[in-house]
Amino acid sequence: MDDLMLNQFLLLSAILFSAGVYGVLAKRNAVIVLMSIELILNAVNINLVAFGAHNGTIAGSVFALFVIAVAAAEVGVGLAIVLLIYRNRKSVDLDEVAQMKG
Amino acid sequence: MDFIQDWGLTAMVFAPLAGVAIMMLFPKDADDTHKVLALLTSLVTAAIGIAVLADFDYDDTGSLQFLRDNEWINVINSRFILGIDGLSVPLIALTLLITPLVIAYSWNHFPEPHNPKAFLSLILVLHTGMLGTFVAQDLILFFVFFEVVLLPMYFMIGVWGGPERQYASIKFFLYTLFGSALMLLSFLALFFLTGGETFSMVELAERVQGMDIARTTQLIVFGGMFMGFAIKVPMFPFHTWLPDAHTQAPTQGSVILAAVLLKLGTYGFIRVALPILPEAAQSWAPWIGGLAVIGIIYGALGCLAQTDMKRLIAFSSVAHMGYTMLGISTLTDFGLNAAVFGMVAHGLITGMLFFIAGSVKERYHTLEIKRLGGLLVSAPRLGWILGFCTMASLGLPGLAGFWGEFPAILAAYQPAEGLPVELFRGYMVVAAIGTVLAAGYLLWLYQRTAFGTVKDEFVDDPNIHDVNGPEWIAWTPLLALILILGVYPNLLFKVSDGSIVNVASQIAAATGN
Amino acid sequence: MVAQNIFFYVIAAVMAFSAIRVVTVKNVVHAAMYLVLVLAGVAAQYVLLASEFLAATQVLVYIGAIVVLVLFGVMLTRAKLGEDVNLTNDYWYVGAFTGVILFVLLAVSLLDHFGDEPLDQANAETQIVGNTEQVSDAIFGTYVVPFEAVSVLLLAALVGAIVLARKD
Amino acid sequence: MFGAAEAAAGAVEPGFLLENAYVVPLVMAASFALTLAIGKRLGKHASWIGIVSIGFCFLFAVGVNVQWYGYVHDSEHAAESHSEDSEESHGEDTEDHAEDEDEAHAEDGDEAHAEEGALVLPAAEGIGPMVDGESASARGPPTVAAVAEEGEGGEDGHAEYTIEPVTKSVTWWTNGTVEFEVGMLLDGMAVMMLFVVTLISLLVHVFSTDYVAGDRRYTHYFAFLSLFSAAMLGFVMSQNTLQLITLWELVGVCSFALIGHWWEEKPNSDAALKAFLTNRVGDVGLLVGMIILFFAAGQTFDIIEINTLANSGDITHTALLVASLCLLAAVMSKSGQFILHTWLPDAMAGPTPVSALIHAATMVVAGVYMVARMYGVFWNGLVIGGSSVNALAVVGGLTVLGGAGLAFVQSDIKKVLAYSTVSQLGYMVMALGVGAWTAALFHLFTHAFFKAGLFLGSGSVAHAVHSFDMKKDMGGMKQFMPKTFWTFVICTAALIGIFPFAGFWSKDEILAGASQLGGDGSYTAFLVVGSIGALMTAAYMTRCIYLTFFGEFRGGHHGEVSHGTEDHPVEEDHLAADSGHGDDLEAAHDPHADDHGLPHESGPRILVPLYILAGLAIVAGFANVPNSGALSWWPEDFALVFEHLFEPRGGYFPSLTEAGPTGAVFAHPKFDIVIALSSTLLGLLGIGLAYAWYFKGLGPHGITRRNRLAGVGHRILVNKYYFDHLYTGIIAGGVKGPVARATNWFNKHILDGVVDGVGKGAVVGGRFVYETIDQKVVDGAVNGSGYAAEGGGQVFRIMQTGKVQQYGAILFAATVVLAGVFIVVI
Repeated sequence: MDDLMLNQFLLLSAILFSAGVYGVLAKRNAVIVLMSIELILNAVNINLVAFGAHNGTIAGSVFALFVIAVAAAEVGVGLAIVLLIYRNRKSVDLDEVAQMKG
Repeated sequence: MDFIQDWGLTAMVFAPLAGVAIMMLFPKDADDTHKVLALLTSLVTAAIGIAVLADFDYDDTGSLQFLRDNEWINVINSRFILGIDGLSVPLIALTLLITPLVIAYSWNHFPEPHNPKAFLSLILVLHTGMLGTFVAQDLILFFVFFEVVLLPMYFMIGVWGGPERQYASIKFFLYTLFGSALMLLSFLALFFLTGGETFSMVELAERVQGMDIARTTQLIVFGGMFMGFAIKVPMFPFHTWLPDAHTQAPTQGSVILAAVLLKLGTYGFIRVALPILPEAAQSWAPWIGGLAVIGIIYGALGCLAQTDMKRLIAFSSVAHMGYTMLGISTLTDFGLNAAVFGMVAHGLITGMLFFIAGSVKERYHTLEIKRLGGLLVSAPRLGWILGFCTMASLGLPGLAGFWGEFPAILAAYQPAEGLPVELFRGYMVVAAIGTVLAAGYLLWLYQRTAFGTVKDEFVDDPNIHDVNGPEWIAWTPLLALILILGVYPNLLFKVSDGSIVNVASQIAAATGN
Repeated sequence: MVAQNIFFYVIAAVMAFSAIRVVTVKNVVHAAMYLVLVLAGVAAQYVLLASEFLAATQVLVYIGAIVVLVLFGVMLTRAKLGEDVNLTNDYWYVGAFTGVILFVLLAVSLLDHFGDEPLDQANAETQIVGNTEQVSDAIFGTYVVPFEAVSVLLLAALVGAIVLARKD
Repeated sequence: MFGAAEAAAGAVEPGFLLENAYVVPLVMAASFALTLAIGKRLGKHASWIGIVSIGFCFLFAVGVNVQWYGYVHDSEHAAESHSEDSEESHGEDTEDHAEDEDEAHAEDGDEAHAEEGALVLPAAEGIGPMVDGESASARGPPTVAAVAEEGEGGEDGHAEYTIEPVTKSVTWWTNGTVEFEVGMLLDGMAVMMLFVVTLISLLVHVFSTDYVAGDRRYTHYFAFLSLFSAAMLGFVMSQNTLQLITLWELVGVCSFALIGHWWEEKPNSDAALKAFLTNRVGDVGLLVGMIILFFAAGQTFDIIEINTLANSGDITHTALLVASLCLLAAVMSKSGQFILHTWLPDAMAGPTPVSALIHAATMVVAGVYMVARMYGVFWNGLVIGGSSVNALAVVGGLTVLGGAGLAFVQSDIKKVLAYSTVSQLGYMVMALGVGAWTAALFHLFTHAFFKAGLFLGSGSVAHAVHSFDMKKDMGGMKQFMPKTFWTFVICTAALIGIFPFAGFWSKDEILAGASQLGGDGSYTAFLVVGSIGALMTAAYMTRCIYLTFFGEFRGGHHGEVSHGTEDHPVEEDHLAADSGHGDDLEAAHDPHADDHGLPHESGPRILVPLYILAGLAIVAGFANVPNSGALSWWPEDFALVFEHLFEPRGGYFPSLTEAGPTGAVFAHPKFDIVIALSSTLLGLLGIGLAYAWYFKGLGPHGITRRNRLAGVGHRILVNKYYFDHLYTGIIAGGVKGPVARATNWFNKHILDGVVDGVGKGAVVGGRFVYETIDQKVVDGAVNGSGYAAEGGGQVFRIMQTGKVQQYGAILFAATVVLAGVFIVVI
């Protein structure tokens, strides 16, 4: 228990990641799905930084930064889409979004 | 011939893709241009192939020739390795032969919704996939080519197929994809088990021998490959996609499917599964043999119950591939040689039978056996050809089919060391009984379609004419080969023997200790 | 080091709990609040990992911008502010199954592979001071091209979001 | 392989024709190809290709026989000179003759022998120019006395020699280190069969030019006759068992094609299918048996080697026993033995000349020939020389009686002959089973002639009355067709075994074998069977002759009756119908078609073959007159020529002098006047009884209606012992019907159901599975068989929800599972 272990960060991120996956797959509210995606991205970020620290390189932090930027963009566009869907169908229930049904 | 030695295989494999690229430049409605282009492409491919095969050293069929080893995907140490030996040569030759014939046959037999550009492009893409599978010597490369054939076939069935085409194509696609996934898993497992340094088949085989991999692990890894290949073959009980796909596919699709695609599975067994994991193969062999003979009997019984000519022929594939798999499961040089011969023979014969079924369908607009009859009266030549192929298919000695069946049955009497002899002898008897059933369903088919008199509804039907030009062009080489290989089987045995003996001795060496 | 460890586990426990709550609560607004907790936790972890610049960015961008955005989204789509029993779809057990198995697999393979490898503290200590500086050097030196790409991406996202959300 | 004598025999030059006999089947194969290729253009001349080819082959075969004679002769002398004086040069035998025990050959030198043969035999046997060559070859070789006295007594003084078979082969295919060859193996029996097959084939070709003239598939008919001849000739010369199997099946196909020659009618194609399938059943045995022998003999198909190893005891008895039992199944199907005989009578649906050639004289004896060819295997495997009753003899015996019984109730003349063939084949198999090898082959030889004669004779009659029904359309034919009648009677006499016709000699030898061989007389039962068979043969043939040639003519109403009657081959309809087409072939044929009033004698192309066959039926028996017992006065030179010439000598045949592994010595029966007389008397008795019954109307007529037991017996016979019912109805019907349907159902519902079920399960788990089962039951109840396609489509439709999340769920779940397996494996 003396030193910080690499694994504790990785396992934490695994929990976040799994929770995020569950959310993406199981939630019918589009906004919550977006939040779940944030969870996943953050899990990845923790991994990146942890490995960066582990290897003593700065690249991990830099890429985490990029991920944050991309996440911001993603949320922006994602919410715009959600809004559009809501405007068209008065609902953000993904179960009703099934135009791809064959 | 340096170019041929170095780049011949690569050129052969990718020539059809180049053809597709050229075809893309022309508009969709230029039907004739596309036909000519496609035929030319396939002929050029065949020409390159012939140049390669002519340069092939037939005295040294046991070793890989025309080896091409380039960097490919460094991250996973997968390399672009091409090479052929006596095992690939017959199948490559078969592929090179079938594709131009199919295109020639297409000349005036386009299934709805027409669109030759797309149809012929798909055939050419298939061509690349099939050739690539037979020359790839790297597992990842092999896998890629193995999967490349899936998509064009899926579209051919799904777009140009019969009334149930969607069901059939999805079933075909998912079924084979499922097998492929497990197969890929096995490939990866092999890669990591051997230290993650190579995907080369030859090297992997050596590494596996040199390492001490737990038996259970080997069995599981072999199991993954087994699923992938067995579904493709297809073996009982993984065959249910086959009748549907065959029945719904357009004639050309059926022919390619029967003639070449099914061989990918059996080829995979001999090329990949057996040499790399001989010990596991030995443990699996009794089960494979058992499924094979069940397939023989089961396929035959299935045939007897069919009312549709094409579906009957499709089911007969299950039985015939059963002989091939029985040959493989014996792990002896006899059995493996028989398997190679069986693959080629089945390709020629069943390909022909599907051609005929297509032509019958075109004339009668039905394949319902009950409604046919008197083919020998209304189209005598077609009837005779059907008779000839029927005889070949039921394994008549003197025609190609026999040499796939008999040595396989023969080999089952004395399987490789370490396999349960009594069990395999039982298989032998069952397989021999299968020949009776084969004769039964094929002759029964022939009797009801060709003998007798023409049914009232088809008397004087102007649609029903005898064999025409494109059909002769497409069929004559196949018919001639069925006869020639049947009379002088050494043409093929001589080629395959070298590499087969290698495989068999590899297995014997690995399982001996 | 013990202190760091204690901090880590406390924060981690909060984060894990919150993360799971994000995807399980029946109220969308509550989910957003839990998400804030998680994101803050992540920022804290960055600090523990000696990346204070990243921690700051995390707080600013995520908590300051993204969560607010999400909350706007919640409001604009008129989600029920109370409990909404219908938040999960019919196949939630597939997702649950996937999530659990995924976690087990990850845990197994991580424990298997990294065992008790320490986070390389020696290196980290040298970087503790001046990490921000290094980050800026890296971004505007080695990674300048990706940085530009990201900025273009952000611009594109901006334009795109406006185009999408604009009422015609 | 053959010990000391090998070198000696090896020095003997086999002669050009012998060495190149392989061209014979090749010529016929070429004839087949040529006929198919250009036959249509030649019209009625298409037959010339076949006739010229088979004529050439016949002459070639005669030449081969002549050279074979010289070869046998040389082999003996070479062996003798070798054994007596190893310094002597082998090719010459001039000096050794003085020391021979054989006094008839005081003159020395080969030319003298040949000359004498050529001079003496035609005179002695009076066969006529057609068979000169054969006669010349069939002459007494020098050591006849020793061989004839050999018997079971095994007197000394017999010079041990071998006749090296003439072989020639090329590589057919290779497998690893094992090479397989294709080639020819000419020994006595092959040479003999060459002669028989080419002769009968030639006669049938000639006969057919008249018989099937105007048929719409004239070309195909002759093409297949050629192909058949090629296959059969190749078969008898097979060098290895693989080649044997190949050609065995090829003759089967030709038989299939020719039985189904008029395939427009369902009964004909049914008969063809039945023949082929029954033979396939037997082929299972053939394949398995030959495979066992292949491995038992150390991976070789070579017939000589297998036989040699079997004789020397190098193959275990168990392997030989199993192999010979398997091969027996093939014999039963090909040679029409009980219980696989049912196809042979049906095969009469083919044209009559085909019946004569294929289903009487040649192809059906392939089974017998195969046993003779692999005699080393059967002899040791079934312990024929020992005292046990073996399967071969039992099957043969059963067939003799079973076939003869059925011949009584047939009204179709060809079916009478077909069952008679079955019965006679039974004799041959029985003879092989009791160890009388030569008797069997000799019977094969004589039977080929007289049975072909009978069939062609029946064809001649049918050609006149356009029907095969003896009861409805024949009767009193003697007055219309005297020439046909007399040839028919001669052949019948040969079949019944009246002295001195051919059948007498061969049947007598079989009966003598049954009584004398097998150690302590354990085969005596088969003597009884054979004798009863002789009695029955005589009776049913008398009935047949009575119905056909005597009494009132019942025909002349052909048009009304022969359509659609069940047992009638409709072949004459074709001929009649085809004659109306007005092609130029009809000139000769038309009179038949028009003139239904009274039948008349057939033309020369039909009669000449009949004469030749009848002549052979008279004289062929003298080819193997025994000179033992009551006939010991018969000159040794002309005694047992057949045996001497055609019986193999060498390690690949059971040894005459040394006991093989089973402890038995191969022996020849001696002539027994009692058996000869009693079998003749039984034959006469049979004729007498039938005469009394049919001609005089004596005896309890109508007993089948009055007596229940007799009625049952009659019904069983009429229903052919219900074998057809068993095979067609129960076995084939069962497999084709319920079993196949069950398999199909299993495929559609269980396997496809599993596939679809898996598809569903992956998507939605339990609830959907429940729904589908629900749906499936409903669907299944509603439209049963169409379910697989429809229901399956439904399932995949459900999966195709269009919901991205669901797709993602599947994707992820699958990936995770895969990764899990992956991790667990690594």
